[in-house]
Amino acid sequence: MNNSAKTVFGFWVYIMTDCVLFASLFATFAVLHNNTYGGESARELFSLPFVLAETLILLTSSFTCGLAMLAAHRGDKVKVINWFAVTFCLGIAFLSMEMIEFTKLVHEGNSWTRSGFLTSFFTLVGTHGLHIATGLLWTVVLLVQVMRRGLTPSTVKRLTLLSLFWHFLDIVWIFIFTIVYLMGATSV
Amino acid sequence: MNKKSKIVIFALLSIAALGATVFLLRDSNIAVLDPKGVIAQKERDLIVFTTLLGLLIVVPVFALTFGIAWKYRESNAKAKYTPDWDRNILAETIWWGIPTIIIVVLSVITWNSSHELDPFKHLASDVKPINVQVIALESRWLFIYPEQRIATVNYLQFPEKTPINFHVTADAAMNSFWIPQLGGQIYAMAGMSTQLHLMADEPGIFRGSSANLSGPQFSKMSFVAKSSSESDFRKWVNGVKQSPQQLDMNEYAKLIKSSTNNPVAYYAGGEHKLYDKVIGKYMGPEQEMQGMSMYEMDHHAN
Amino acid sequence: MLGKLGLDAFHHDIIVLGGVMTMLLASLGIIALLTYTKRWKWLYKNWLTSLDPKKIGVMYIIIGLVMLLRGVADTLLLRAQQATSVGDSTGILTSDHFQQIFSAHGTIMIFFVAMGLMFGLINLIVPLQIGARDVAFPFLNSISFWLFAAGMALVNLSLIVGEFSAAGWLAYPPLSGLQYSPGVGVDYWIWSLQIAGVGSLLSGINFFVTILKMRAPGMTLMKMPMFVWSVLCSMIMVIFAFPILTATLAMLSLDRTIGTHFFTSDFGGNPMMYINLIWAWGHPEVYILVLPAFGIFSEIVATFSRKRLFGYASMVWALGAISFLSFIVWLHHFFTMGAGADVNAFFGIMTGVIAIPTGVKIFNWLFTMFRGRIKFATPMLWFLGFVVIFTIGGLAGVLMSVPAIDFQVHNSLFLVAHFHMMIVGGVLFGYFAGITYWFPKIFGFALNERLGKYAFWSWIIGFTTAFTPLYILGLMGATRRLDHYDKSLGWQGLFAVAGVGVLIILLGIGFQILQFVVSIWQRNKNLDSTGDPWNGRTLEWSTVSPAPFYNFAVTPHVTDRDQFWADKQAKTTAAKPHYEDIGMPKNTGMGIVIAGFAFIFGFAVIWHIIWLIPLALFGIIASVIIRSTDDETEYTITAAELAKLDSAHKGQPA
Amino acid sequence: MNKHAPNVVPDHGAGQGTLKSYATGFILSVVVTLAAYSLVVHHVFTGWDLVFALIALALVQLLIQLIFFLHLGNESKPRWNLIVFSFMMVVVLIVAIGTLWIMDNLDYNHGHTPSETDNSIIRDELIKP
Repeated sequence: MNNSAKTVFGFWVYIMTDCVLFASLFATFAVLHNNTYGGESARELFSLPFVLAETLILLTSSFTCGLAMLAAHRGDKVKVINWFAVTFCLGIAFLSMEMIEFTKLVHEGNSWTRSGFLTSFFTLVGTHGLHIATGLLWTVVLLVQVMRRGLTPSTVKRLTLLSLFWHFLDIVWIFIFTIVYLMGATSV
Repeated sequence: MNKKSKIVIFALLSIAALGATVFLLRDSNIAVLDPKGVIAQKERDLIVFTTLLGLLIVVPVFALTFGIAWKYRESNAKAKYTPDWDRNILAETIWWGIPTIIIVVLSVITWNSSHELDPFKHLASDVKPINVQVIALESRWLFIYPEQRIATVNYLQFPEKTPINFHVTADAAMNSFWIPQLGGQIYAMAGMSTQLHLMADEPGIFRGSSANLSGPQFSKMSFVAKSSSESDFRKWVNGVKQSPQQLDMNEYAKLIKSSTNNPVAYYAGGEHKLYDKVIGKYMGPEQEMQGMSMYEMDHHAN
Repeated sequence: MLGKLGLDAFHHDIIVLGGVMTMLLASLGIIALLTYTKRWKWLYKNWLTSLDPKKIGVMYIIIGLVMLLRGVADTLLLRAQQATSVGDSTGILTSDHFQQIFSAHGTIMIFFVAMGLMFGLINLIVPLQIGARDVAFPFLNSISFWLFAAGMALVNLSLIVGEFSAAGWLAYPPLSGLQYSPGVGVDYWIWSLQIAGVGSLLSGINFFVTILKMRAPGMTLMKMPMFVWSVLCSMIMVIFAFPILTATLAMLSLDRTIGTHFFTSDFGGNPMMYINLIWAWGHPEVYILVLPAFGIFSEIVATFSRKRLFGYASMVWALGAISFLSFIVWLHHFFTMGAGADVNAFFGIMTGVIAIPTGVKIFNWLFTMFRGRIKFATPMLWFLGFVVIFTIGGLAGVLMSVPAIDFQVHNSLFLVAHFHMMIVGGVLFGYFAGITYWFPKIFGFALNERLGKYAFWSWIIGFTTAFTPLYILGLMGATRRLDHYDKSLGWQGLFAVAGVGVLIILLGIGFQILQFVVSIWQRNKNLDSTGDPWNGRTLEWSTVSPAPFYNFAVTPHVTDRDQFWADKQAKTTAAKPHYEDIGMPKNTGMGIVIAGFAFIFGFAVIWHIIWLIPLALFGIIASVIIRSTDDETEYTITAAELAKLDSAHKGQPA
Repeated sequence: MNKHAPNVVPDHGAGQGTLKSYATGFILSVVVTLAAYSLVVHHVFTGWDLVFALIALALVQLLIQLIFFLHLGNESKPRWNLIVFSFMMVVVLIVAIGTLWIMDNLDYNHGHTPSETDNSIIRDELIKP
């Protein structure tokens, strides 16, 4: 059993625990989503085209992240840096759009203190955003390492972990997109 | 000290402990095992039956534990010793099987009793039930009798052999409404209305309390529940109706202030939709009480 | 500048002051002793920064035992209050203080005693039993431990600075919400659990990977010792249950700090959701604690009966069934919340079903003893005590699995008696047995048997005296957590008896302390020169005692479930060992640094010291990044060095 | 540092992708996303039908990402990644469905006032209190 496989497996298990954490938040959202306390509901608050754009950006970033990993396995340092830089920019774009949405909601008086529904919305989506931010910081740290040390077994191992993390966030977002936004637009 | 004297001392100690227990319990009331209402009665019977069912396993386990431990002690060279004997399909089937059978029996009991003794289930009776709305406050219980148009604090009276429909809520942290001699408890939660259906079989005075930690005054959340004859109950209601105090919203506002001193109090009339309003406090701006109160419903029905 | 922290946070009544003084004096004593014997450097280099799981395990156990003292001291106050606060007398404590004490008691006993002893024993024994030199992630292990220590420090700090939660060990809202608990007590509760909980989660991942990926060659899953199996199941539950705790605590904390409405009664929050979530974690948690204890008993019964464990496959299946079922019974903690009969009945039946695999385990242990040669050493006594108490407690549990019965005993002292029988009789007795059993492997000498037996008898008599009255009190209608009741109820005598029980338990703890002192003092009398003091069966007994930091000079090969026993039976003379270079992790203080920042972070959030929060957070992130850029975390012991070390260990004079 | 050609990079246990798998995954996931989106904006279904359609599409999307991006099931044996993932899904489903079942039941029973509770019982169970 080599060290690297152990680490990747351990990280995979960590991702599983994070899934359970998100599941708790999703369950809470599902329970609270109708409790608007007289405020506006998801249907009135969210703009679907805007969220679709966010979704496509994140999907693309997941793809570019995959391309970066292909380059890493080929040992192509320049491509690794370039593709991760693209991934990073897409991530920043996604996070900025989320910030714009949050700011707008808060300015309209629909902050997390408004109702149980908005509480669970901000927490679920915000937790995902926090993970994205962590991923971005991690990307920067790893890019610096790759630039300074090149593609050593240990940097490639860390890039593998990062890519797992990034794909996982993509999956979580799919469920946020479906459950929070798309289903929010229905009346059930 | 040799082994024999150790055993003698242990036996004496056990007997002493048993004696002390009996002595301490000589005139106390084991409420759950001394039911005065149909629900508590059935729950007591369930406890007894399930205990006996469980003893079917527990007694053999104890016998085997001590029997085996004694027989196969290291010093007993005569006992059989089979160091590599580690499986026996028949034996293992038995102890997967027998507990399974017992649990299947228990499951049937669980399923049936959960439905039969569901606290939300109305009790079958020829007598017209009496409605009581229960509000747990920060240091006391408020009981509203919507049909009688009276309310009491920390004192509950009802006629015997009459089903009582409790609607239970809280204007405080979560409590649990429990009168052990009449039947099991239900949580009292702000903004929500739970139900409990009980009935007393005979007149008597019972202790009720909150079973769930609800703040600094938790230990003081006990009340008297009195079951009386129908005529005594009516007399009592008429007496309460003479009370000078009315439970309007002002009076209620005074009542919900936490207090360390919780005397019994009686109110005649007042805000008749109080229970709904207390729940509505937590329900948000758009939830003005649309439903009618129990009181109104009954009048419409007449 | 300091948020809510002011001088009044240090205002205490006389009893708390007593506790504070005891704690401060004890700490000062230790500091003085360390300084006097010039042991600071030794402590730091050999222990605090060590990544050796055995050393981390010992530190876990020390914290667990010290916290046990505090938890039991709390009990003494609780029972003293309940025995005196009757009728006109208000007893020795205010109700707020009383409530803080039982909240702290539950929190400390579960999170810092039971979890501490559990992870301690796992750290000590799992790598040895699977024939590994280390855990999968040694540094993560150190972080886990120090996060646990940081959580423990926060709980105890609440005694000195501010107050602790008065909302019970699981802090149900709305009582634990800002409206009813405006003080810092609940925040202390949240953050000590959150920090320790993250530590536990990381440990769960670590040992899960360790067991799956680091077993000695030849050790298939079905050849693992039963303790390893039980830990594997327990860690799976940690992995899947603890994130729920993390999320739930985070939500409660957001409710209290930034005004969200998850669990408030108004604004569309739902307090029932908290109760639902916390038990979705809480129920697996009790099985997380008890499974390793089951594993320990499996090892002990086989060893002291000198017989193979009966029904190994049954045991494994039973563990699996218990783990799975433990995830579908959580509603039985709130049958009385008013879900429908179908829901209650479903969860009630599932709860009853857990009794089946648990019963199977007990029968398998009994048949391991059957036709064995049973030696009644202290660990075996703990096992017999466990069978008696756990079976009675289990019967009470089966009673309460029937919703209609639960309505009558829920939240009464009957419930309290039940879960103490499970957690003390099951979990704690198991860990005591484990500590006695494996002590010689870690320290090289055995514990004094006579004092161990005195401790056992005091515990079991005290425990019965303390908890039998509670069953009766519960049936009398006495609810838990009462700080006062009417004289006419006739409860006082039973409460007094329960108090006497606590005193007898205290006597037992006194014997245990004496046992440690005497055993260390007379260690030359009980020296374990063979590495195999109990005629053991599994790999940990095949290496020397105390186990060297590299565990095994040569990685063992496994062909049998009881490998070491089989080796002894075969009487094969060991071939000349073939040594290879091995890599061991270097010591590091980064675990302490990261947990230290986590501690500061928790403290800052508790007291609303706004500026400190980002600083502490930055500290954590920066430390993690710095550590992650360090590629030189291991050093190599060459085959030659290893050979020298090994012969030195083996050649030690007896 | 070109010595890290594909077969030199240490085996991580997890499977590795190819350009083809990533591209396929990307295109499929975009298609599924757009499908879900248009179901909603074009009101193809309504009510619970729509909800079930959306959940089905989200699960398809999950599979696509697991297979093409995370290469689940492609790792070396024993497939611990897949086993742990399955365990996780079981727990998540238990917790999520259990929670919704319990909370729905509680909400139903705790109808906010006596009158509402009784009305709903009359309505749903066609019985008189």
